[in-house]
Formats: sequence, structure tokens, C-alpha cells
Amino acid sequence: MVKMTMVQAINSAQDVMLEKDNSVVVFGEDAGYFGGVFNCTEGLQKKYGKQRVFDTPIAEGGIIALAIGMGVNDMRPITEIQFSDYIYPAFDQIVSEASRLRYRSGGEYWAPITIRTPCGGGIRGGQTHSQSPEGIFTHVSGIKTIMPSNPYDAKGLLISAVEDDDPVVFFEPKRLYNGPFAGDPTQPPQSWDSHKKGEVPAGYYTIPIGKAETVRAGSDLTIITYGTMVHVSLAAAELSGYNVEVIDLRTLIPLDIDHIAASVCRTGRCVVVHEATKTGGFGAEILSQIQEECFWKLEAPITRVAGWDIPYPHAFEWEYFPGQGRVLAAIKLVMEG
Amino acid sequence: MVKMTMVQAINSAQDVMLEKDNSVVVFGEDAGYFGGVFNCTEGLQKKYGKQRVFDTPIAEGGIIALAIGMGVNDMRPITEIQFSDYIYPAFDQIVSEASRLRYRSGGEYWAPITIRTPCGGGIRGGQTHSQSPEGIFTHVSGIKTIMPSNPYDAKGLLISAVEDDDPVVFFEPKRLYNGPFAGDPTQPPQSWDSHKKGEVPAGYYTIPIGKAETVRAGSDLTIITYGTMVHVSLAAAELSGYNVEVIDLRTLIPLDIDHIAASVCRTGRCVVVHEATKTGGFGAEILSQIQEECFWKLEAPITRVAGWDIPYPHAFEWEYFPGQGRVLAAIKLVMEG
Amino acid sequence: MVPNSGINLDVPAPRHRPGEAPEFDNLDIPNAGTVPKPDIMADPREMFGYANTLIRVLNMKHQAVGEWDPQLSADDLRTGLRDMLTTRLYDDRMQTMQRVGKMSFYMKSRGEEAVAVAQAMALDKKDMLFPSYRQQGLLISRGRDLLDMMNHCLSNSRDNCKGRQLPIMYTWRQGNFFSISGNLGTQFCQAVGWALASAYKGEDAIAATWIGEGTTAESDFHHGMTFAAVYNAPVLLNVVNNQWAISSFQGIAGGEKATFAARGFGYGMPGLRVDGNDFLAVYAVTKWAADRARAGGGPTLIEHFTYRADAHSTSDDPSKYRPEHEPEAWPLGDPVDRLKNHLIDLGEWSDERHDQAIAEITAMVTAKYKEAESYGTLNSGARPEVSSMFEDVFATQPDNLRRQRQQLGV
Amino acid sequence: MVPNSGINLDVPAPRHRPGEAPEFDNLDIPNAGTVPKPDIMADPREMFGYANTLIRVLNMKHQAVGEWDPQLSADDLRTGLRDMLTTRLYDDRMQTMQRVGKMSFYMKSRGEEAVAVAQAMALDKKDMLFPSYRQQGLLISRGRDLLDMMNHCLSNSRDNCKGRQLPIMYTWRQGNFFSISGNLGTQFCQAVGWALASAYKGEDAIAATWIGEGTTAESDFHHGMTFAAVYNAPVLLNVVNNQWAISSFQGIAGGEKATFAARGFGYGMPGLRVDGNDFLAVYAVTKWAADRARAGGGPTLIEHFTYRADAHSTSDDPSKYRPEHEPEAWPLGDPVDRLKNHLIDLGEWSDERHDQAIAEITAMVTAKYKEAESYGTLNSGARPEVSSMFEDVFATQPDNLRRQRQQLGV
Ligand SMILES: Cc1ncc(C[n+]2csc(CCOP(=O)(O)OP(=O)(O)O)c2C)c(N)n1
Ligand SMILES: Cc1ncc(C[n+]2csc(CCOP(=O)(O)OP(=O)(O)O)c2C)c(N)n1
Ligand SMILES: [Mg+2]
Ligand SMILES: [Mg+2]
Repeated sequence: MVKMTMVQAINSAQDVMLEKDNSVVVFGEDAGYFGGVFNCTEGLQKKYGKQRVFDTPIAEGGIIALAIGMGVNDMRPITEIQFSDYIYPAFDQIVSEASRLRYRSGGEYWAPITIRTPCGGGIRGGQTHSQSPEGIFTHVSGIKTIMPSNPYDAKGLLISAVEDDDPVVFFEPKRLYNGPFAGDPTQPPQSWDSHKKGEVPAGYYTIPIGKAETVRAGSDLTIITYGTMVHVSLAAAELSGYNVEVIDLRTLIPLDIDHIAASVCRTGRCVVVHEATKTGGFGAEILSQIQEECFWKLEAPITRVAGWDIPYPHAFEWEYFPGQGRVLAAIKLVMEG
Repeated sequence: MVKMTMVQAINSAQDVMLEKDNSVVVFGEDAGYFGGVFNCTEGLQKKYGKQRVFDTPIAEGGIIALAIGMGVNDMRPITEIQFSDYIYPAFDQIVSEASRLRYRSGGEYWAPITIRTPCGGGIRGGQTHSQSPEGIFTHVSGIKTIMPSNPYDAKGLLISAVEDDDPVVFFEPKRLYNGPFAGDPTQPPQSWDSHKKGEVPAGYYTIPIGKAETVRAGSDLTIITYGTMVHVSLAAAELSGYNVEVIDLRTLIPLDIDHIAASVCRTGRCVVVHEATKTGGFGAEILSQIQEECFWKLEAPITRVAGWDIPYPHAFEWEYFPGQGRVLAAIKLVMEG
Repeated sequence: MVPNSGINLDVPAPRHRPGEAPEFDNLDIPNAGTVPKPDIMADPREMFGYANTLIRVLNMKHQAVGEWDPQLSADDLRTGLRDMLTTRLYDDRMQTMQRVGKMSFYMKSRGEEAVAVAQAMALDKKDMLFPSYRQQGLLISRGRDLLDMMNHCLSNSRDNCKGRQLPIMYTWRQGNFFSISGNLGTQFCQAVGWALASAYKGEDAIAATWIGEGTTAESDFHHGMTFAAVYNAPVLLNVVNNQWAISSFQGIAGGEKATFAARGFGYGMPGLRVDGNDFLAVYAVTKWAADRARAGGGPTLIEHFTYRADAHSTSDDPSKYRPEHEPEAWPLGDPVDRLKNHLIDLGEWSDERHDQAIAEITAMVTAKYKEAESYGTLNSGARPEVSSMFEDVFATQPDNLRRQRQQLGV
Repeated sequence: MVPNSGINLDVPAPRHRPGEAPEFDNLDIPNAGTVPKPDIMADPREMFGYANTLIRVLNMKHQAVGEWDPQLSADDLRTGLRDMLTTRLYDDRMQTMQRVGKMSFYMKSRGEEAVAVAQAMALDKKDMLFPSYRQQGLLISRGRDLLDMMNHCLSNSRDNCKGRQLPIMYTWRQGNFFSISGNLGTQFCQAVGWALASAYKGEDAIAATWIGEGTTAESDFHHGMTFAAVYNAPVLLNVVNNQWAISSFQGIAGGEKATFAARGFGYGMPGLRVDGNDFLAVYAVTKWAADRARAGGGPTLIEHFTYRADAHSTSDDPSKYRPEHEPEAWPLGDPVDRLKNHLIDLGEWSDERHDQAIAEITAMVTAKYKEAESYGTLNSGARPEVSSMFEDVFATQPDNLRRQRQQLGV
């Protein structure tokens, strides 16, 4: 085990896979020589050559199309979309092509591609460098959606994604790249060094896709969350004085509903937390499935804490961000009515 | 009042607006001389000239960009995306541009555009002519989303959409174009002639955006639905023997939650029905909001009936389509446990 | 409110609409044999002229002339003719069957058979094809059993797409024929990716892809061109300019301002414009581009100048948007007739042999169709297992799909 | 598992990387004054050569030579120089303020000032501008108060974007300057729509838009080109080829295979390639294209051949990906110096006047900045009302946003 930031863990996962499997290539805007605007591919071109780790034209749609074509020809491309706010030009290739290729071809062709993309706010990025668009992918059949919350999971899940034969959209909460973040920007930055999940094996290992993890056990209430909000939720749980269970989904699709339902049916109370805008977000799906599975056990309405239904405003980042206060208020509401 | 099919009502709305307002133009693939592959713009080029109703290159992204630019220059473009399955190439222009232009410019610029697009299955269109992608738009702040279920609403809502200063995505359930459809393809086709909402004023009128309509009153259970599923739900309600209330949303965003909640809080039971794939669909949002608003009044879990989480398979259209049987089963489940 | 002048808005329109007499007098068609053949490694910057002419081999007397004559053997020519005929007769049969309700939909390739058949012959079997929906001739030339094609179109129990795709959206892995998408253009840059993977592996196989002239307006065209040029991909990028895109003529895609082949120039790749109804010219141009790609010369854009002689699909009626007799007015003739006449001119074919070939192929198509129907049609007979509709969404079925399958009771 | 040869995969790389000595010896730069000036209504098919040369007016002796000399008055030249200087000094100040934490982000336009300033001068005020993020000179030339620009960058209480946008993503309706998007390229085809609406209304205003050479790979470039060509839109389509796109050189966008101006050819529109550091050449080319558009000649593609002399933004360090002294090696010099020297050569300017102008502008920028800070910065002082963040999502606030606002307690 070595200490790694999330950037290093993501870099390491790609390094491991480039080393292990010649069919793995890495590409994206500024992902080659420069090593990516967040350094997630730093050093990889130098190590593996520019045929395996390379820069692309600025055309997200072209990048994904290229990856699909390579995937059909036995490769396992890892692509980087520089910010998930810029994934929309690739939407058609992801949604109409990668996600349905296996189905429409009766299983003859498929696209074993991984789409890495930083998401989320908290870095003063304004409306075009802060989005969390996972909710428009979770509605699309045929795509797996992952969002890790720490270095250890990130590396293990990314390796799983690369080895997976289905297209995977791998969201990286950029606010966590260099340290855990519990939602309070006035606190000094934390480091992954002192975090248990900052300990990461140097070599190959995997974390299974589709498995949630209980990161805090509790009996009063269950928080279902993922990404940056795991840390915010843990802090709010701590502050609440209640015995709050926190589940980190890690994989959104396929959703580990059995794990979730078991917890909520036990606690009878639930708060769903994400950073994406509320209406139509993945939280609605989580809430719906819990309601379907645990209705008779619920002692209070399931409550969602999410970004407001507005673009991420540059000057009001912290008013937008669903911080500890909002999670805490929801816990109180659900516990106390 | 005259009898109109949904195609004629949509054509008439555009005719009325072209007549009334010189800033209205209509364009799309095959929408000019040919009058659209579903005839929704038939005759309009002849009547208003090719400067006002015209064909476009096959580039949905370009079509919407063009509309935005025209909208910024005082026009009110109505665009046709030939099938909503082909709206994805325009996704970036809709989501990153039209929807956020007013916000990001501090209100200095906006895009008063209407995006008409046929959706839904039941016409043997296979996976690429049958989709209901409304759920990926309802998650995006700054877009209004409409899906009428009959000629009268279609015309009144389309005129409202054109006059609205916000971007509107206007989904047209193509299975309803030429007659109501209650979900049973073995029945002879119905005609709008004998349907109350097939009576449509010849001239200008509007239906407000954001208002749901109760299309069947009942006290046992509320069905929340929209589009083709309104007809399927009404038929299932009839068959069920229960006193089922059916609400036709008509507008998805902004959602008329007060209207919905009033009904469900009264009946205590609810089924949400749509044709789109279930996971992450707009039904999840409806369910979530009802759960939040009516929790203490609910006597059974809210249940969703929706398309399966798979692409729309050509040969299994009717196994995919959430027909009367599936709605009926859900009513029974919610009523009888 | 704006004034309604529309005055300077310039919307292109075709020369003739229904009710008018068709003609193509504006076309500037060079004589066969007049365009020289450049070296396969020629610098694209010098090749500019090839995009603004028309490479033709078969002259009006049905002779093969000029540098581009590929010098095919009579056997090869007969194979090409037979495959084009098969394509046409297959199309006719399937369209008829659609008309009587056996299928939901159909699209013919009448008038464009040379594009698919000559290109398939000029490529190697190992080369990967990323077609649009109007190159069924590729399958036929590569020897796919018509029975399998029919099974697919009927969505029956032997459909290799398992009933999931519209008719004509074929897939044939064994024949290196990619899955056709219902979404226009999406394959264009995918082909580039496939080609790059081949180059990466140091393999000799190249990729070829096809897009309609109408579809060149989609972003995929631009992405394919850009990525192919930047990485010098071994790929053939074909634009099939059949003059029409459903109801809109090629001017709506920009065809009145420049040729589609001319696009190549801006990306730094050769753009060749070829008489798409001239089997020999299509073959020769394809071979040139394939040789170039295999030699490391990178991508070539080929515009096939042809004419869609029938409706867009079974869903439209072309007499609504173009003169009824426009197909006959097409000055570059019919690809089947032209190759037939060439063979006759060579003394290698006759009207009798031709009629006999038609009779044989028709009988074969009929027999195959009969067999295909025995495996079911969309409306009756056997279908794939219903439960299969929940498969192949992912490599392995996740829980939610298993539960949904159970809910449907299959 | 595939073999790891990567052998034929051709990934372009710049001529020099950090640690190496920069040079641009490969560039083929024609002398100023050598390119003729075509008629504004010239047929694009004949204009092919203009995309493969470089239109230049200022020669090495700082004289204006040749047909493209726009013959501007000394006053106009001084205005241009002053606006370029203002742009540069404004940029410097703002970058410094970002470095000390007053702003989240900044992007300079050093080296590219002529593109924005000369173009703004050559256009009419009624013409609509759809810029990318590196044409702040447009605002300055059109007379926007620097105070307002600063207020925006600081997201303060007087920011006309109400704190919603990153710095430099300006909006200025009054000045016919469109809202800059953070998404690359999206404005390119929007400008075409605006221009078509102008044509529709029979108005005389045209549109102009800018895109980086890296961004030409996006679909928006292709859509803008296609729609502009098809409908003959009165629009100027500018590609600012400043050699770099963050860390990737212009070869990654295809610049080693063809010029960006050459793209015009395939769409049937003129493509002009101009020395972007030559104020007079940029002015003249812009004027030519604007005259053409206004006369009904349709769109023109202009490639501005220039060099990004500083970092991409405050978020990157160019010494990580290009030679440290590459900016100084750029053979086409600095636009400010070149115009200054031209004016001096004309006897209309002097080093003293130049220094004095710098001093004046610096003082003005300092004063403006001081005032701007008094209205708040991102981190302290006044901001727009928090409740305003729930406005302008829609024209009128829907219920869910009202409720969310109340939930936040604002
Ligand atoms: C993305 C997308 N947009 C629209 C359509 C609908 N559509 C199907 S075929 C067609 C016309 C294509 O014309 P062209 O590219 O010239 O090909 P051709 O049919 O002539 O072979 C259109 C608009 C589609 N299938 N996909
Ligand atoms: C759609 C999209 N993709 C990626 C980015 C990230 N990005 C911002 S600027 C930039 C480089 C642009 O280079 P170029 O077009 O040459 O413009 P320049 O910065 O040189 O003016 C990139 C990749 C973005 N803003 N939008
Ligand atoms: Mg066509
Ligand atoms: Mg650049």
C-alpha cells in the first residue's frame, strides 16, 4: 500500500492497465504530452509512447466515435472528456451508439470503452466547469455509470471499468482529486494522506462494479449518496447527533438496490444526497426504488438534498453547493418531522 | 370548432403563428417543400414562401444553433427534429446553449425557440424511431418540456410554446398523430373525429404551459401520465372497476405538482405511467415529488409503469410497450396490495 | 415583430419540381478517359483538380478507356454484374414483400448498385466496412447468404439481430460488415477508429465507410474527416451523392456551392469524384485509395456521383418532391445496363445470358424468400424468444433486467 | 489482447518541445504586398490560392504595401494602436489581480490584439459579434467601459452577468456583443442564424464570429460552415489560428495537412489567410469580407495566422509543453510593435508618445480597477443579491425555483 491522491490513483489505474494490456490506449484533449489538465494522465505518454497515450482534436463526439471504432477492433480505449460539462457534444455517440451497439447487433459487436470525466463543483469553475450530469446517463439503457469518492475505490473501479466489456462513464468528482472535502470551503484543505482510503495498492486490483458500500453504520437513518457528497454527508451525520448510516453508491448503474433497501428497511428513514440539480436527477430514481422496496417500513418521507434547479453560478458557488447545513437540515427534518 | 387530427392541429398552430407573426419561421429536415415526414408542416411553404418555411441540412445540432441565433435576432423559430431519437446531435446546443443563455448573460439574451419532435413507439419504428427521451430534458434547468395527448391541447400548447420566451421542447407522440390509441394494436384504429379533443378551434387560442388536466375524476387512485399513455391509462382505468382518477400532465416542466398532489393526497394511491424506459425516467421525479408532498396520505407504495430498461426492440414492440395489461396490473397491485 | 420581407434569405431549390420536365443540362460531365491517374502517394495539395471533375472509364460506346481502366478480367466483370443484378432483384422482391405487409420497412439501392458492389470487389475481405443503409451490395458481393439477409429483414426466429433492428439495418461480423445504425452518419468516425486500431496493431486491413451526401452535414462527417486526416488513418471515406436526401436535393447539403469531393482538400486529403454509375471507375478509384491507405498514404475522400433511382424508402413517394421522370433523365445512365453493355461489347456477354441470369437470380431469390418466411415474418410464425429482448443490453444481464423479464413473465 | 506495436499509428507532434530551441523555419511566408486583392464578388472556386498564401500589408520596413493596403488615416491607426495597447494593459492588470486572488480565472489575448481590434474597426457597430473568449479587444474597440468589464470579471455587485459567469465570459447587448459561452465553438453556427435573420428582415447588419484553430474540430465549425454556405449567410467566419489549443499544437487540429482557410473551399466559400499580427492586413481582409457579405456575396472564412504569446489561461504553464522562448521566435512579430513602428515610419507617432500612451492607459486601468474593486470582488465586498441566482433561469420564476429560493432563505 502506498499513499495516493485521487489523481494519482486514477493515473495509477491507467498505468497498470497500459502495462498489463496492449489493447489499452489512452486519449483525450491535452491528455497526451501534457498529461491532462488535472494531471490524471501525467507521465503516461513518456512511459508508453505517443501511440498509446495521445492528444486528440477538440471534438468530444469524435473522441467517443474513435473509441467505439477502436473498441470494435479489439482495443480497450480509455478516453478523457476534459470536463463533464463538455460531454454533451459526445452525447449522440454515447447514447445512440456505444450504449446500443451490442443490443442492436444481436451481440455481434460491442464497445468496451471507458469514458473518464471530471465532474462537480467547488473549484470556482462556474456553470461550465462544475456540472454533475450523471442523471442524464443513468436514464440510458446500456451504459454503466460510476462515481467513486476516494482514491482506493477510484483505482479499483477504474480498472474494473477498463476491463468491462460494456461502455462505462466514469465520473471523477474533481473537488476530491487532491483531498477529501466535507463541504466547508473555509476549512483548510484536507489531504488523502491521512484518509484510510488514501492507502492504495501500487499494482493491480479491482473493485466490483455495481456494489455499494456502507461507509458509516447507523440505525436511525440512512443517507444514500455518492461522490463528493459522501464526505459532506459523513460530516453532517457526525454533527447531527443521530446514529446515521451512510452508503456510498460508488456505482450508479447498475444500482445496488438490495444493499440500499436492506439499510433503509432497517432504519426506516432516508435522505438521498447528490450535487446535481434536483429535478430529474438520479436521486429521484434512488428515492423511487426505495419507496417501492421499503414503503411499509418508512417512518418519514424520504428527502432529497441536491443542487438547486439552476445552472451552477460562479459567484454563488457555496450557496449552490448542497453543504453540511443542508444535509443536516434534512436529517433533522426526517428525524424530527 | 372543426375536426382535426393531431397532425392537422399541429399544422394549424404553425399556420396561425406564421400568419400572426412575421418573426415566426419554420424549418427542419424535409419540413419545407415536402411538408415533413409526418405532414405536420404540409402546405406551409406553399402558403408562406420558402423564406419562412424551409428545408435544412441534415444536422440537428446546426438546426438548433441556427434557431438560437435567429432567436437572438428577434425571430421565433419553430424547428422540427424529424424523430426525437435524432435529437441527441443537438443536445449540446439545447442543454449548454438554449437552456442557459438567459441565465449566463444576466438576462441580456435568450432563445425563444420551439423544438417540435415526434416521440414514442407503436409504429414499428424499432429502436431508432420509437424513443421517448423527455427524461433527459426534464433534468436540465432552463428548458420547458411539453407532451400533449390530443389535437386540442397540441394546438393550444404549441401556440403557447411559440409565444413563450423560453426554449421549449415539444414532444409529439407520433402514435397519436392520426387517432387516439389505447394501447391495443389489434383493435381497429380510432379516429380523432369522434374524440372530444378532436374538436379544435380553427384560429388562435392558447393553453397555458405548466397546467395539468384531470381527464377522469376518481377517488380510489390517481394515475399520473402524459402523451400516448393517457389513452392507455384511461382504458385501464375503465377496465379496472375502480374509481380511478387520471391526470394528463401535458406540461412536464414546469410540473404542476400542486394539481398532482391535491389529487394523490385525496385518493392516497398513485400509479405513474410513461412509455419511456423506467430507470431515471421522468416518472421517478413525479413519484419523488408525490412522496415528498403526500407521504402521510399514502396508503400504498406509488408504483411506476414504464418501458423496460432496454432499447425499443423492433419485433417485440408490444411486449415493450406498457399497455393496458401492465397499467391494470399496477392499479390492482396498488389497490389490493 | 419583424417585417416579413425574407428578402435576402437565400434558400436553394432544385431545378425542377413535380409537374416540370426534368433535365440535368447544368452538369458538366467530362468524357470518359480524360482524367489522368495520379501516383498513389501523390500529395493531396496537388490533387485539387480531381475533386472538380468526374473520373469515368466507360464511354458512351461502352468501352473502357483511359488511365483509370482497372483492366478487370471478364470473369470479374461478370461477377460484378451478377452481384449488382442480385442486389437489384433482391431489393425488388423485398420491397414487394414490404408492400404486402411482411415487413415494417424497406430501402432499395436501385441506381447505386455499382458503388457497393465495385467497392466490395476492390477491397480485401479483411477490410472492415462501416456502411450506411444503402449498400446492401457490399453484403451480396462478400457472399452473405440472402437467406440471412431476409431473416433479418423479417425479424424472424433466425434473425442474427434477434428481432431488434429495423429491416436493412444489417450486421454481419463474419463478413467484417459493421452493424448499421438507424442514426445517420454515426459510423463515419467509428471507421476511422477501427482503421487506427489496425494501424496500431501493425495490421494490413483498412476500413471503408459510406455516408449519404445529405448526411455530410452531420458532425460525424467532420469528425471522421478531421480524425482521419490528423492521424493519417488507413480509411476510405465515401460520400454517396445520389442527389437526394429523402425530399431534399443535394443543394440543401451544400452541393450547389462545391462538390462533396472538394471537402477533402480543406482537411489535406485527396478528394476524388467518380461517376458512381460506372462500375469500372468506382472499382479503379477504390483500388487506388485502398492501395494508398495500405501504403501508409492515409485517408481518401471519394464522392460517388450517382442518382437515387427509386424512393428514399417505403415510407415516401418521390413524385411528391421531384419530377416523375427524373430518374430516366439522369445523364450517367444505369450502372447495371452500362456494365452489361460493356461486357456485350467485349463479346463476353449477351442479352440472352443476361435474361437467363435474371431468371436464375429471381428463382434463387424466390426460393430463399420462401425459406425465410418459413422461419417467420414480423407478423406471423416464429420469432426470436421474447425473453431475448432483455439480453445484450449489457454483456451480462443485471438484476433490474432480470426482474423486469420476470415481471413480463418470460 | 493485441500486439503492442503502435507501428503505423501516426500522431503528429510539434517541431519542438520544452528544452529545445524554438524555430519556425518551415513556414513559407510570402512578402508583404505580393498577394493580389480580388473583386468582392469573386467566385470562390477561383479563390483557392488565397487560402494557401498569407495576406500581408506591413513589410519588414514597417511600410504598408500592395493592393490590400486599406489606406487608413493616421487617426484611425492611432485609435487602433491605442485600443490594442489598452487591451494588452487591461489583460496584464487583470492577470495580476487573478494571481493575487481577486478573481477565479483569467485569459489574456497577448499577441492576438490585432485580430479583435482591427476587425471591430472594420465592421459596423450594428454588426453582431459572436466571439470566443480571446477577443476582448472587440469590446474595447467598441468602447465598452473597462469598469464594466472588470465588474464582470470580479463577479461583483455591478456585474451585468449577475455573478453567474466565469471572468472573461463577457456579454454586452448594447454593444452587439453576444454572450460568450464556456463551451467551445457553440457560437459559430448561432452567428449564422443571426445573420440569416438579418437577411430575412432585409436589414444591412451582418454577423461575425470567431473560433480557435483547435476548436475547428468541433461539430459547430462544420455546422456553421455548412449552413452559412447553403443559405449564403452574410457572416464572417473567423478562425484564430494562434498555433496552440491549451497544450496541443495546431497539428492536432489538422493544421499540418492543410491550412484552416482551405476549409472554405470545400464548402464553396472564399477562404482567406491573413497575417493576424498585421493590423492593416486584418483590417483589409475583414473589410473585404464585410463588403462582400453586405453586397449579397455570402460568407467568408478568414484564417488569422497568429501566435498565442502567453499561457492559455491562468490555469496552465506553457513552459510545460512548448519551448520557453517560442513566443519570441514567432516570425511575424508582435501586432502592437508592428503598428507602432508603422506609425513612427509614417511620422505620426514616436517612442515618447507611445510611452506616454502606455502611462495614460495604465493609469486609467488602475483607476478603473480601483473603482471596480469598490463594488466587490469574488471574495469580498458586495456581490449581486444571492436571491438573484434563482432568476433568469426562465423568463418568469416558476414555483419550484421560488420554493428553492425560500428554502435557502433568501
Ligand atoms: C441523425 C438522423 N437524423 C435524421 C434521420 C432521418 N433520415 C433518415 S434517412 C435521411 C436522409 C439521408 O439522406 P442521404 O444522406 O443523402 O442518404 P441517402 O438516403 O440518399 O442514401 C434522413 C433525414 C436519421 N435517420 N438520423
Ligand atoms: C466543448 C469544450 N471542450 C473542451 C473545452 C476545454 N477547453 C477550453 S479552451 C480549450 C482549447 C481551445 O483552443 P483553441 O480553439 O485553439 O482556442 P485558443 O484558446 O487558442 O484561443 C479547451 C480544450 C471547452 N471549453 N469546451
Ligand atoms: Mg442522398
Ligand atoms: Mg488556438
